[in-house]
Amino acid sequence: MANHDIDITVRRGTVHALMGENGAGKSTLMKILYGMQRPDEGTIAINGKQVQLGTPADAIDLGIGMVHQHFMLADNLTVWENIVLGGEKLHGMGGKAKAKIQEISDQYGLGVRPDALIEDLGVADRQRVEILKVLYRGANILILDEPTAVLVPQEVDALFDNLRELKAEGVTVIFISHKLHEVLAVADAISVIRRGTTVGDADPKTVTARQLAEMMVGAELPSPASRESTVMPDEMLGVNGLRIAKTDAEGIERVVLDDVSLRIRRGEVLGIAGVEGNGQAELVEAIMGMIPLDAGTVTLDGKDVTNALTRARREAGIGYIPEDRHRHGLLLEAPLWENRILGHVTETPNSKGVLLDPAGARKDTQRIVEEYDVRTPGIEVTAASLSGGNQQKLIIGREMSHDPKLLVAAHPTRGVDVGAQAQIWEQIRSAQREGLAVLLISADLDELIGLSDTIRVIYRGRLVADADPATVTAEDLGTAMTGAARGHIESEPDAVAEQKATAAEGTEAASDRSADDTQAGE
Amino acid sequence: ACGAKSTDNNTSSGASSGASSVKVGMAYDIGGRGDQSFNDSAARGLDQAKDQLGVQVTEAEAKTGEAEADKEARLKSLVSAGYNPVIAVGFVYQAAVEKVAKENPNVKFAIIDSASDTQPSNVTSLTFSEQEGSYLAGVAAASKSKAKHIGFIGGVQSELIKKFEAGYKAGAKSVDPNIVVETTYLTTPPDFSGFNDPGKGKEAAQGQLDKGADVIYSAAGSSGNGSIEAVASKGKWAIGVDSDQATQPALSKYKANILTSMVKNVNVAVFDYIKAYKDGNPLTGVKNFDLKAEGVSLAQTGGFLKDIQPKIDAATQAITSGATKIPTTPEN
Amino acid sequence: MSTATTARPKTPGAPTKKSKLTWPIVLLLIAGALVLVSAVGAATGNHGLTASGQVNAALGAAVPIAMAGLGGLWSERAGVVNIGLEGMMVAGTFCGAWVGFLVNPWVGLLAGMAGGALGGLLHALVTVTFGVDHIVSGVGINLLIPGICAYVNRIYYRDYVANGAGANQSPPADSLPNITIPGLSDWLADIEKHHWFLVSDVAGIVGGVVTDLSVVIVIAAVLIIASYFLLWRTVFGLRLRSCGENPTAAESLGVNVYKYKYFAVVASGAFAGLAGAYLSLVAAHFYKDGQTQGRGFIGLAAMIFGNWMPGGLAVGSGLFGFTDSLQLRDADNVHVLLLVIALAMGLLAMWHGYRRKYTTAVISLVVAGGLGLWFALTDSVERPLIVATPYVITLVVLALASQRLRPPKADGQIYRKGEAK
Amino acid sequence: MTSPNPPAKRSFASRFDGEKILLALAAPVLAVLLSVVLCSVLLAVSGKDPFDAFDVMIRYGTASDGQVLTLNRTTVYYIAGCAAAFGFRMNLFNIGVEGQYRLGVLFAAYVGSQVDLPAVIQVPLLLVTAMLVGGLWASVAGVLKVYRGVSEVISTIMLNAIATAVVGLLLIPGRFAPAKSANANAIQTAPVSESSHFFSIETAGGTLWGFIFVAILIGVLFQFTLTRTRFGFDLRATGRSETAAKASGVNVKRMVLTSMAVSGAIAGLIGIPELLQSSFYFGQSIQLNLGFIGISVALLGRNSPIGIAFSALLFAFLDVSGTQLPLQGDYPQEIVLVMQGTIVICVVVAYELVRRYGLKRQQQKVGAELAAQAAAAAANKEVAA
Ligand SMILES: Nc1ncnc2c1ncn2[C@@H]1O[C@H](COP(=O)(O)OP(=O)(O)OP(=O)(O)O)[C@@H](O)[C@H]1O
Ligand SMILES: Nc1ncnc2c1ncn2[C@@H]1O[C@H](COP(=O)(O)OP(=O)(O)OP(=O)(O)O)[C@@H](O)[C@H]1O
Ligand SMILES: [Mg+2]
Ligand SMILES: [Mg+2]
Repeated sequence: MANHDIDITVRRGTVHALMGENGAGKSTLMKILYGMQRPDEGTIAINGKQVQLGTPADAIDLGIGMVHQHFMLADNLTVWENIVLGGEKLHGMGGKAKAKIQEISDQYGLGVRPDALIEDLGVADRQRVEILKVLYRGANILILDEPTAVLVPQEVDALFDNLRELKAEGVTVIFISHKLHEVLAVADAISVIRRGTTVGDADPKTVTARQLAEMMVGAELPSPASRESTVMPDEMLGVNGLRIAKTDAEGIERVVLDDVSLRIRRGEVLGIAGVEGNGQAELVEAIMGMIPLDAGTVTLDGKDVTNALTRARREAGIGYIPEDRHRHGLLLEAPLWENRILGHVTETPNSKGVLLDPAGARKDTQRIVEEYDVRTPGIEVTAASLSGGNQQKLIIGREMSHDPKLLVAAHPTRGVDVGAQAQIWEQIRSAQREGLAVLLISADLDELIGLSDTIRVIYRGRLVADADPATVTAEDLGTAMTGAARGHIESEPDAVAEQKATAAEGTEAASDRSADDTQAGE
Repeated sequence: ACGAKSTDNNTSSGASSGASSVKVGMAYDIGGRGDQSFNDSAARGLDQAKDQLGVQVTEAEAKTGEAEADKEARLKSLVSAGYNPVIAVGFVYQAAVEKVAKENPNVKFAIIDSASDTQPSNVTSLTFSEQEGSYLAGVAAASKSKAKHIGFIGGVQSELIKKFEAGYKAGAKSVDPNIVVETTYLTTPPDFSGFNDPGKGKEAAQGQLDKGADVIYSAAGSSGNGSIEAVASKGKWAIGVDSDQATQPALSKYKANILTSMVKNVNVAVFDYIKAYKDGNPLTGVKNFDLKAEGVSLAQTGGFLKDIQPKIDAATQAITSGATKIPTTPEN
Repeated sequence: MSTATTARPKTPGAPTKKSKLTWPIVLLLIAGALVLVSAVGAATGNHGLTASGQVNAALGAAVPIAMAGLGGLWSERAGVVNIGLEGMMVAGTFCGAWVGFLVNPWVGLLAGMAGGALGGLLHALVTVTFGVDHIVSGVGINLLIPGICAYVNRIYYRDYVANGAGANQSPPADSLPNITIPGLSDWLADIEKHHWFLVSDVAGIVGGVVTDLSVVIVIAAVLIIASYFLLWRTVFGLRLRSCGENPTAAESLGVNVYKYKYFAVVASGAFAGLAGAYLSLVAAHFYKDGQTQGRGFIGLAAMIFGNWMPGGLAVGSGLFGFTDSLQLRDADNVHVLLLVIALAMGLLAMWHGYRRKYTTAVISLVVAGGLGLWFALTDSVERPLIVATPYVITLVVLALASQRLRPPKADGQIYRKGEAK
Repeated sequence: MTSPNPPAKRSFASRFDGEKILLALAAPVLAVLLSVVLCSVLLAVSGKDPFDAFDVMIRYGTASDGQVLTLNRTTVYYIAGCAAAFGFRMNLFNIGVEGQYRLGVLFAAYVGSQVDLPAVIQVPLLLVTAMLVGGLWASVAGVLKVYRGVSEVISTIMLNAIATAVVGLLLIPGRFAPAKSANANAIQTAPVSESSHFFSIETAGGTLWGFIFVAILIGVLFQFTLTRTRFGFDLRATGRSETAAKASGVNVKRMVLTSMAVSGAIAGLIGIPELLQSSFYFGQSIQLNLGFIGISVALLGRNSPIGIAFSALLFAFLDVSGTQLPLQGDYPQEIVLVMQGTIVICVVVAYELVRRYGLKRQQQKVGAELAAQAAAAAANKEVAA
């Protein structure tokens, strides 16, 4: 059961925030509202009238629009095709529709080009297309499921401006987010749900971030605070003059990585900040040996691995937490113990010689499940039946079990619930103290600042800026990520201090929570 | 069930039922009765034997691309159901007949279109001198061609069809040494679809017509239907094969353009074989049905050969007398 | 779609080299090919490659392949892989010939389409409603439909032997008309005869199109063009394609994905049925077991070859039809084709050399030299190889140019309503 | 394109869960019954007695000679099924089994007719020849896929047709076939030497091919490789998720090349039992369509060596007993194709329905157990507080 006994009332012309930990049931609730899933019982009333939502078409007819947590766009179609799809009756398919799109785009300053192919767009642009899709249909109830997860701070501000404008026009917005300060900044009302049921409402004018955190989290609210440096002098990973160009389907060549050089020392966490699609993924794949290089070298612990196969690199001690665990980290249809073998099939305890050692792998999987608190009824269930956070814990347990020298971690805590988040950070830190080098890529700038020893900013395939996490704010980092700042970035000391204070408040709230635990269970 | 054979319980009933009558089992090649061609001809012989000699018959046919073992099983089933003699239509049965005949020395077998050095004595081969009939077809074609340009379409480039080509070319050259003969084979073994694809026959014929041929002989099974259609629609002459194509209902529209057909009288061979068996002096060894034995002939439907009949008669005379030797493989 | 991050935008970097296939380039290539073929024709004295009869036959041979491919295109554009085209074609041959015989060939064409559509309906039921693997369903259909048709033929036509039916063939149906444009056709034929460089070749090609053209070829051409407009220019087409690219997105916008998938697969079957009906009503006039001979698969290949686009599909099936009829019509032409390809490869080698792709250039040059030598040292190509010409050419062309292909993103994936992540 | 890998093995306890066994058996049994019903309807509508027809088939299939034929045929179908399944296991759709099989057996027949070594060397030599030729032919498709991005679906379709041409080219008398054939109208290779003959077992029902043991060995090796070796793990991983396999260090290109070659090598063996046990030559009467039968058998057997054994047996039984239909009661044997088609479709639909049901059950179980864990954790906390 994902949801039960949910009661939420949303007033017209407001921004209503919905909060809750991972897997709390927010998306499920919204999908029910949007007609994509059917509730077993209960009622939905819109403008006081009770309605039946069998399909998304019903919801659209009632003026509900939804921007999904995972984008719902057809890559190989153009922007206007994606927008017009399903709503062709409104303005036809030709010039009139395009003109309408352009008009809405201009009205809200979305800057969308109707004839572009979706696959050529960046994440923020895609988000705008999603919003345009909803506006195009003249929706008066707008549901946004975690729209800010992949945006940089400046883009978040732009989005909030749009939302306020919509609100002024009488549109009702339901807004889902995990980020307390965002919610406080934009919402008129807040509902919190936990384990699929409503916990309570809050007034953003009076509630503090700390109180909100108390309502929301059933576990410690973590924040990666800075700590003693463990960096040792010897280089673990060296990347020199990396260049990768790709030819796309039309035969157009694009340079995705250009002259990228970096080094990570033993015990160091190097954070890469950047808007998605600026070459991070290629950088990771190049270090893992998954794509060919056009130029440059990669050395690991002093040895040149430029031409080594992925398997050889993994055997040489690179651990890999992929950004997309479903595509790169797991065999969803295979049991957990086979997933434990994945990526380390040539190493003990998974194999002896050319033969597999299923017994050994099973035993070790059991150990990982216990040590890393993977919540599962057993090691024979498929990976697909675990929730996202537990899948991630399994992957981390697997990668850490082979004592890596270098950990390539892409968004290690994305989509992971808060409890698991803290645990993952702690795992990385303790290994770091023993000399592990980490390449960390994350869209969560707080995580990046809190965990890294050094930060580099990637923009259009180049490392354009660097920063010391102790002296930079998320806002300034965000500016650099949009290409607006280069070189060494240092923020105002005041701003840095303020940011530190906010983070501390969150942590404090969490530690306070365990003291007065009693009323949280409701 | 492991112990019992499928035939254990019906051998007695099968063999003894009609003491007076002969039971003939017939195994056709692909297409079977109703293929408008080769198998049909064999079926006519069988029907004739049934009517005139009062024999009992049963029939079965091959499936496209079946296993060798299926052919053996078919023959064995006929044998064990008490059929004797068993007639296999088509050279594809050679190996199966040999094997089953060795296991059943008391049963007589006949195989059409095939002979082998290793077959046992209870196997009789019924073969035809296709090259002789084709020679006559070549004579007719060359005599009728105004452009001195004729064509040959073979269904599959197998040894058997090459005999047709060889005779046809020799016949045509005997009339006019300078005549141009186009040759097209639709497919090559082991792809036997060339006997089965009228579309291919049509295209090949059109190609030859475009090059200037005005008489086209197709030895291509039912692909020939396509070539006859193409030839007829251009108002040229077509020569058919195996059965008299001018009497085929499917081709009645093109009757006026079917010059003749090189008929292979499988029915004659089948009937003769059964009759000899019934009369108590079965045919043995390789029994070749040539022009002389009326195993092959040119069909006369439509009477289009009348004006050149003397030439054909002369050629027939030369062949039956042994004066003309006809190659069985094409010259080039 | 597992997460929003899987689709990676290509913002970084600027395009450096552009080599898009635009209309002017395509026209230039066609003109170049024409000149090459004309030159070879003049040099060897064999003008078979551009003879009107050859062009006409090529079109005819291309029709069943193109229609099967069009069926594949409709279905795969909606995200359903259709290996069962072959079986649906068989349904078309059978129903087409049957109704063609009982009523008339025009109704027969429709019946063939209906028969194929029925096969498509079965495929849709199994893949869309039951969510079974598309390939497995297709393989099952390829077993089932030919079996049913062969069985029914054997039982049903027993009473029609006098009409020309046999154990594995139906009685013949009447012909469908052919179209000739009276004056133009003769005039072009006249020009063609003179073997004037280039002029006669063009006359031959145009002549092949205006002389003795089966109406079904015209219908097929219309269907290909209509499919383009329907799929790329209408609401219906947009929705259908969205089901093949991202059905969940379509669903979230109120598109009834199941409905469009059903429609596409049924239409796919109808096109395959038309391909079959062409075989049993135009190429032949009767149904026969095993008549399709793998053309459904070739159609699928032509569709992939054509990058899931109607235009590309037409080129792919045209190429196959051309080489197939070439080898059937006149074996000597295949020998001449060797020279044409050798020269083309030589030119390709020069182009690669110019673009500094030396390895590819050398490989092309070696192939060109080998083919040229083969041409020079022989008088004809051996018969079995002649028969294989269309397959070899298709394989070679694909090997040279298949990296640009882009299937619909959700092609072959099993879609379940309401199971979006 | 396909989802070739059956769902993961269940835990030891759940594997012997009565309900699951019931469900697993229910699917194929129901499907076969349904197909029997459908075919009965077809037979009845066309004026034939379905019961008698099935009786004919069952009587022949259970008689000793029918059984031997069925087993011999099963041997061939099993190898064909394994050849296709090996590719499927890695998401490779090897339609080219047909061509690989024909070339493999042709070369083996030729070598067998030219070379005469002691049987212990001769027989393995012929097997290796067939595997090598089949594997090389399949590798053409592998190479084209890896280096030129040509879909193996198209390339193998084309290669099948080209293989036919190559066979035709080589069978021209004077090349692989003797210039003067013993059998006037057929083109075929000379018979293989006596030492090439594979051992067989004489039974009451006829000659049982000893090659059945080779087929069993192939199945055992297939299963062992897949489940017990590193290579097999890589192969299954690639089949389940190419992206995940690549990230895990599998060299996907090499994997494609290897598995295509292995699939082709197994395909090369398909014709060997017939060659070394029955006909002893390669000729025009070679059984066609074994490649496609192999694909059907593999898909029906869910690409697992055990499943393929059952589906090969079923297909062989239908084909063998079907030949009796026209002889005993004038039933068109095409009804067998109809049965095979309906069985394939019904079985996969039934499997899918059962799979969905099972998945739902598993998720519910996981959900329930997790909820229980969470409740327990909460209770503990309260106790602690
Ligand atoms: N029909 C269902 N029955 C039971 N559980 C379900 C059902 N559908 C989804 N779930 C599970 O319920 C939980 C709620 O998922 P949901 O996507 O709504 O979470 P969320 O609050 O949006 O989390 P996130 O912050 O990660 O987006 C998930 O663990 C989900 O897998
Ligand atoms: N229909 C359902 N019925 C019962 N449980 C379900 C259902 N669907 C999903 N679940 C449960 O949801 C969990 C996994 O779902 P899901 O992958 O959506 O989690 P998630 O946290 O949203 O992951 P991610 O963040 O990677 O999307 C499992 O516990 C699974 O058992
Ligand atoms: Mg969510
Ligand atoms: Mg989630």
